[in-house]
Amino acid sequence: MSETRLMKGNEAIGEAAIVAGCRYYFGYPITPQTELMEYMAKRMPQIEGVFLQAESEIAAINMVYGAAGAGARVMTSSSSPGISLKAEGISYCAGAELPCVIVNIMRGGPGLGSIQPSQADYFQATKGGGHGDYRNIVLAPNSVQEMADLTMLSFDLADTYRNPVMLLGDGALGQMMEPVNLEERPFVPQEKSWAANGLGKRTKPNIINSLYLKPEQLEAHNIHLQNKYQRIIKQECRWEEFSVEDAELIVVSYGITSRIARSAIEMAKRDGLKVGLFRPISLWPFPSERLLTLAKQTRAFLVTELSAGQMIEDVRLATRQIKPVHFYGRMGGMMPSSREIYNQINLIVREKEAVK
Amino acid sequence: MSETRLMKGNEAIGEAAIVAGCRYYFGYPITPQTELMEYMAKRMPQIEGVFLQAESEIAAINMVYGAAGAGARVMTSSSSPGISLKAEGISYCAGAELPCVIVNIMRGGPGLGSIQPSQADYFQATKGGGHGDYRNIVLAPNSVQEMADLTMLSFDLADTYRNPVMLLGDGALGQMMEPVNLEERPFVPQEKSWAANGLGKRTKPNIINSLYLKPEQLEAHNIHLQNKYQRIIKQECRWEEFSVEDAELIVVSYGITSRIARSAIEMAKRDGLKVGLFRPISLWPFPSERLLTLAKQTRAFLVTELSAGQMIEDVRLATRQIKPVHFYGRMGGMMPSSREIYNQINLIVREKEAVK
Amino acid sequence: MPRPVFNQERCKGCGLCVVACKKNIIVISDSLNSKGYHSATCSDESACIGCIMCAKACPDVVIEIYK
Amino acid sequence: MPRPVFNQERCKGCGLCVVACKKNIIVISDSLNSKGYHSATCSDESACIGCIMCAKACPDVVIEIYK
Amino acid sequence: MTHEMILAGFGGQGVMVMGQLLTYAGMLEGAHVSWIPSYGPEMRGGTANCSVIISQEPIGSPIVTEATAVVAMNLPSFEKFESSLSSGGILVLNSSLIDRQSKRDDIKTYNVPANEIANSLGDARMANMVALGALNAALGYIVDTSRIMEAFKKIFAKKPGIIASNELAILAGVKHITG
Amino acid sequence: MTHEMILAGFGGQGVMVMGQLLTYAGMLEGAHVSWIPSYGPEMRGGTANCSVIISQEPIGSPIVTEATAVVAMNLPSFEKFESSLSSGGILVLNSSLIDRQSKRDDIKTYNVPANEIANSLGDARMANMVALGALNAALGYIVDTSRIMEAFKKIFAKKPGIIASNELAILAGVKHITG
Amino acid sequence: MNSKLYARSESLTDAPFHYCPGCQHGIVHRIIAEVIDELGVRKQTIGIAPVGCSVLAYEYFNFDIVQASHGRAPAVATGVKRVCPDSTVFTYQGDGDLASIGCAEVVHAAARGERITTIFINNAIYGMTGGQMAPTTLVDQVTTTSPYGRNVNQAGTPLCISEMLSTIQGARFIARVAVNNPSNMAKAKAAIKKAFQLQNSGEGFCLVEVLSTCPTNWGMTPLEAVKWLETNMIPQYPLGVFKDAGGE
Amino acid sequence: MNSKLYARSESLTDAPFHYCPGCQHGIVHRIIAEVIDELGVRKQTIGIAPVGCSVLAYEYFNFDIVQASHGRAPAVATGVKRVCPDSTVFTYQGDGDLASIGCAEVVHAAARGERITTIFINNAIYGMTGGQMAPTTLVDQVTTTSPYGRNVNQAGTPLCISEMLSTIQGARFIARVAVNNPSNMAKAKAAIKKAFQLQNSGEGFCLVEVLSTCPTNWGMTPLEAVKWLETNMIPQYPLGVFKDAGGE
Ligand SMILES: Cc1ncc(C[n+]2csc(CCOP(=O)(O)OP(=O)(O)O)c2C)c(N)n1
Ligand SMILES: Cc1ncc(C[n+]2csc(CCOP(=O)(O)OP(=O)(O)O)c2C)c(N)n1
Ligand code: SF4
Ligand code: SF4
Ligand code: SF4
Ligand code: SF4
Ligand code: SF4
Ligand code: SF4
Ligand SMILES: [Mg+2]
Ligand SMILES: [Mg+2]
Repeated sequence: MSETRLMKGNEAIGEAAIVAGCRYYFGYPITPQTELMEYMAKRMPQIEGVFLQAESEIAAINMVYGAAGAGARVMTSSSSPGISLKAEGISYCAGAELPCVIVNIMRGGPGLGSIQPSQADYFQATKGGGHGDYRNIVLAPNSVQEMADLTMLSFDLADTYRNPVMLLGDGALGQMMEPVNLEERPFVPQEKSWAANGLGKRTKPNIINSLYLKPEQLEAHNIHLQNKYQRIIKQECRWEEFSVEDAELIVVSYGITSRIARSAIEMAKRDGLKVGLFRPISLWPFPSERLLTLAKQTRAFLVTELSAGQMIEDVRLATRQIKPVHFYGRMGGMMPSSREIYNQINLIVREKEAVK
Repeated sequence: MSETRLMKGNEAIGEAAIVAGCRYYFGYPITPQTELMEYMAKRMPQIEGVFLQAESEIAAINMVYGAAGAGARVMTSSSSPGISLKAEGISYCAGAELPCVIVNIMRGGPGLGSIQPSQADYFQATKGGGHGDYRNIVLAPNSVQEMADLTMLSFDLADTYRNPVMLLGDGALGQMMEPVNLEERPFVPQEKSWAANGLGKRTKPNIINSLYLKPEQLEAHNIHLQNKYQRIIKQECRWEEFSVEDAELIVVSYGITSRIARSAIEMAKRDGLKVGLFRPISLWPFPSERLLTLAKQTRAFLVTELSAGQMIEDVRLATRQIKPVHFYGRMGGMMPSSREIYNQINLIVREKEAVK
Repeated sequence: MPRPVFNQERCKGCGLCVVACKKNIIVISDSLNSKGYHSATCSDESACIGCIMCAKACPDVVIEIYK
Repeated sequence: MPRPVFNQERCKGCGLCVVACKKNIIVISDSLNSKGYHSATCSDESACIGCIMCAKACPDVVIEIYK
Repeated sequence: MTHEMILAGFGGQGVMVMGQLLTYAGMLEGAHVSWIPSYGPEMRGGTANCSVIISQEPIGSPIVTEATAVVAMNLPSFEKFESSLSSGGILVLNSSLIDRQSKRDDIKTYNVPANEIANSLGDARMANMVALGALNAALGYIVDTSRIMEAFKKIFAKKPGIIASNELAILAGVKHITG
Repeated sequence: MTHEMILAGFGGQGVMVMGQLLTYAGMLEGAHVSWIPSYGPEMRGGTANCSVIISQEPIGSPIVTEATAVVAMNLPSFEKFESSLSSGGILVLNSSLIDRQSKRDDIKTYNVPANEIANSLGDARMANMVALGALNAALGYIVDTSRIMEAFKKIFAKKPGIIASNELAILAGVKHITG
Repeated sequence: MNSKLYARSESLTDAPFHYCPGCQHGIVHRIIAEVIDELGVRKQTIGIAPVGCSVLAYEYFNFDIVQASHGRAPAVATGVKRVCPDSTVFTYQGDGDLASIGCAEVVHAAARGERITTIFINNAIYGMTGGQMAPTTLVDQVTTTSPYGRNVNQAGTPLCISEMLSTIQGARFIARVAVNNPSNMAKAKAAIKKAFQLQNSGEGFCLVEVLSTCPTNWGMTPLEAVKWLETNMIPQYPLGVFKDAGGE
Repeated sequence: MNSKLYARSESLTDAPFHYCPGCQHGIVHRIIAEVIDELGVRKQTIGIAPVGCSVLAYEYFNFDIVQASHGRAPAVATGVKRVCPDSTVFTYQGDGDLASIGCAEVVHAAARGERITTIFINNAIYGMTGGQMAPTTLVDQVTTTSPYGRNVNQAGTPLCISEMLSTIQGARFIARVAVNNPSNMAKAKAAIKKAFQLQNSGEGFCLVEVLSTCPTNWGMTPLEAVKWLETNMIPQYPLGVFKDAGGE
């Protein structure tokens, strides 16, 4: 199926998961991600996979925990309030080091909020909505094609590191249609010698567990996790840059907002302004090192998100605030136009000029 | 009852809540906070209050949501995994602006982890375990007396700002006994004209809600919340300092760890080292401004927590990293001894000396 | 004399009142209301017996019956 | 001849085997095992009929019956 | 050139599919394309709309706020999106259901009696296809009409029976513009 | 002066209450005090222990890792906490249940046959009170013995019947040390 | 001439319902409003709105409303009722809300004998999110998440809430009704009235399950939907009083 | 002389149980291990351990175990079973775990007719956390969260899980047993064996509720606890097979 198709982002995730060898999906309906589960409901029976509508998001993440514990490639998806409900389960998956893919197609919050696009779950995704010292790998696509590509990557990273991976999109990416090319890739199921799938020829039982009653043991386990996280930070930072080389202002933005920002930057460049774009693709690990390098050569940053300002903290941490970090955000399902961001760019650049 | 009593931290919270006028408690057992709910089970019937063991943490937080929506002073408590389960409900409380007090007596994670003391839910508490742009006020006592005092303060702050307040303790604080003095204070029940408690003489129904289907309205609501949060940041930062004036190294630490740090600092001071302690009492709002001022006059910071390093991010953000921020943490229920921290202090100071 | 009054702007043209009326005097009109629905109306008020069946069948509380 | 064998270090002295034995030959000893429990033991192996009731009653799988 | 369009009408008037066909056709021509529905509270019973962008450049926001063209299939849509048109934009009005005219003089309006034309072709439900044909023609053919038909055949692969009639409807829409 | 003590034994030997009484007594004397139980996995069936600190200065960690005194009511507790004693520390051994001796020569050991003494007073369950009296005496009276009794009366206010016998047990413990 | 044989209830606001044409949510709203008016308890009533098509209930009912998170309405109602024991507290919940995600909450409200009334709208589907399978979806029924029909092997069989809750001692009154014709409507109203009356006289948990249509997601006209309900749902979900634990 | 009339099961490891003296968790562990040995399915068995006193089941059973979060064992089992449909999958859950926080998960595993076996240990209390009230706590029973006895008005009445789940079509076999004497122990073992056999032959959801003692938190000696179970629990929770939906 290397033909180009017009697909919704939600559907592209579903098909990409199948291409990546995912044969187990457990979910619960919620706008604006429902098309993903509906896609799975249609496709899984066709390929002898399992689609199951769980009784709740909590049940779904615990089914994922079970299926991942038994060694399967498995996925669940939801949107903001549903992801909150999964917090305990995600912490369990991280604690027991179970590879799985969790999709959050974010909507406006807090509470019931709205069903419109948002990026206000950045903290939840990257700092851990659940309890304890754990990290998910968090990937943030900005197109339907990337929804597909990063979904496949998610499964690979999950298995490589035995870690939950969260694909973080928003209502717009989930709902929009764009051309997408889903190349078949040969899927080699990995041998998971740790999986609890029945002793079979083994003699030692496999145990899936996150309980360590002795604090010494739990600390050792935590150190093991932290070492793994350090490895991930070293190896899995991903980002995209656009004309940052001589930029005097670098816009930092991810997901759907990064596209709007890019349009705005192109407008600004047409005016002769030196503006670039830095788009983190992995939100955790956050590409801090590269951003620090850029901080040394640019004059300022503008972070733009669909939130009150969450990723901005990581930008500040990364750049050690050696350059000013400005912010422009919209909330509650509102999306900025590229003109709005263009105006922000102008404001900042002009202020700088004034200072010069 | 202004007599001094020897109480467990968990019990002190319970009695303080009652002194503060709390007559509704909904909870679910979990170590190491269970004594709090057991205390409430005993005391509430004596004072015609309501103690209810909910069927789960989720039910408990939603009972809190209902009771707070009806205008009551109400509390729930749990420990790490149970707090994760409350994430959606807390986000709803924040979205609907319901005053309530949520106690987290932290234990080791992630997953089932252990029941030993931990501070690894800092991110969850301060950056929002739930979805959307919201903030809890987070208070971190470091003694049984303060467990009581800050509990009372929590109820007042919750009502003043119509916001959830989280009291963040750990297993050690919950389990330990210390003398505590619980002064009776006159409790003036506040008129809550917004509460949904039956029309009565009103003509306009009161609605408790966090749904705003139109993004413009949800954004307006979010802006309202953000303005409130700014007000809280201005008015409610709390901290304690100990010999920071001439300190060349300031240890930043909260809760139980701050006591250990203080012992370590006293050891170091006996050696003639210039070391001070900065203890945030409100973790959100984080006392950033004061810390920045201190950053300008000291030479380095040492953050010490029972985690892999969470509050350290707020210290870095606050101090803009104009001075080095070192870290020493223990995980999984392990507690450092004061000697361990003393050794860390020495290491840093000596390194500095070497550089001099 | 009983008289059914239709708040046509509320009507969604579902037709449930039409089958509820034993007197067969409710019809769906050709014209659209501002919501885009063909609203119901009474074709012969004089035949109405005030049984209020239409009102009870209507999911949108469109109909009040005057006496 | 059947013979009950008690893994005394596992025993918690709960006494359930004592009442289960119809032959009344199980007793709780005076001495403590390393866990601090007074462990059960058979006072008269020769009387054992190998009914394995003690083994089934024991929550800690302390007892095996040899034949 | 970037076409940023809003297609709007009652739920049930087929504006979503209209948008998808146009988007698909754009894709077949090798353009950058995006489609996004409104999925807000107005879905149920009220109006529905989608944004379609067809462009020679990569697309930023898929949500159109300053439209180069608007198709309004009913009055509420007209009222809601008239102001979203940028100066010089094109407005296609379903004059079968909209008896008003825009007061703006910086846009170009095409009145298309889409329901009547569709009715005359035997099925009022094809009003959306009429409007689609008209829109494409009014914009000077963003895509080749044959591309729309190709897209139609892909999307409705399972309903070959309806292809011919819908092609007629599209062409009728084109004809209404080109005269 | 800061006393950092660990009191340990089987669950059921009453080491928690022993610790609470001492802490309470310390509080009554106006000292800084803290008490914290082990609440770990060993609770069920296994050993139990608590940390008690009585100090003239504010208390840092309530968890004692370098103890100035250890009371071991049974063998596993002795084995577990012998090494926690700092040099010069005091070890109170319940010699009724512990037939071993410490090999450390930098500490001072008191062998107290607590169960036997308690038994001789009529109730083996008071072994903890015997040990408490002995500990306090061995430490040169951190608190006045009467304070312990005051604490006892507060904590067991609802069981006035047991006060007298427990006082005897405490005094018997004291006497075993002072000779 | 100005007096009315049938007038809009005081317990309804003026806001037009957003429900789809022919959706019976509106009928149940009307009945609840009438009952509350008739019992004269509007000023002491607090409704709990669920997440589902009826999430906007707070715009339609003319008394205090607390909007609850998905499935947790019984817990929210418990919080409200414990604070306002003399109020009339009811939850209004769909089958996704009550039978799926909120299953534990309703079981335990019943087990506690919580003095609340629950109106349970069983339309065999998730309406609001666009027609997914519910626990109450019939065998072989096509929904967007059972596109080949609900498969018993894979997704099990319909969950009969009234039957299940009737086994719980704390449940005082459990009935299943429909609003498909005038006679059933009358029974529905009587059951709902009783469920409120029992609450007001301090008795235990009361639940009325209302079989209801979802023309939109069933893909039918309103009239077809009523027919489908009669032919398919009522046989699976028999109407009647399942539990009436009172002595009267 | 070396052959044994009664020997430790292969399905048990050597680790001594951490349970309190006289706690019947151990007896149930033993029976399960025997059944699995007798059915010869040890190498294909995957157990799901709950949060509760039996959280450490993975140290005691000699086959693969997945430790689940509190109450969610049936969901975890579902995930495992769907991946390993030919395995023997069972959950082992306490009354806090299954009847309280995990109520929705067990109801829906039953409704799906999930091919798993659930062993439900009803000891009328939360053992692990130190004796709080469970949904199954008896009326007037004193626990740390019902210090004045379980008050019906405030905390409702005991939840009868077997009765409740028996109303669910997908439930294949539901029985309540006790291990208080040899005859009941034999019945318990037979029921547990059947619950595993039915799973292995591809039939629906099976649950065996085992009435069990918690001497520690009941504040009794092991023998007193057995008596209390007989005098108080069995009358409230009658033993027997509540549902056996098979044709055989
Ligand atoms: C935690 C959470 N999960 C999922 C949703 C999405 N959601 C909204 S309504 C609904 C189901 C509605 O179905 P039902 O309860 O049957 O009510 P109906 O719309 O049919 O009346 C769902 C799953 C949500 N808002 N929150
Ligand atoms: C989410 C969560 N809530 C609460 C707990 C604390 N907890 C551990 S075990 C338990 C209850 C145990 O009771 P039960 O299920 O009856 O098992 P038993 O110990 O009696 O065998 C609870 C509430 C937890 N670990 N996780
Ligand atoms: S009141 Fe009766 S007769 Fe009159 S219009 Fe309505 S249904 Fe028909
Ligand atoms: S029942 Fe009501 S909404 Fe339906 S057609 Fe009649 S008046 Fe209109
Ligand atoms: S096998 Fe029977 S007779 Fe022998 S000791 Fe055990 S119970 Fe007694
Ligand atoms: S039943 Fe087992 S544990 Fe109990 S006393 Fe007998 S051998 Fe010991
Ligand atoms: S989707 Fe169904 S339940 Fe919801 S309003 Fe429409 S018809 Fe009613
Ligand atoms: S607490 Fe109760 S259930 Fe847990 S091991 Fe002890 S006796 Fe058994
Ligand atoms: Mg429904
Ligand atoms: Mg239990």
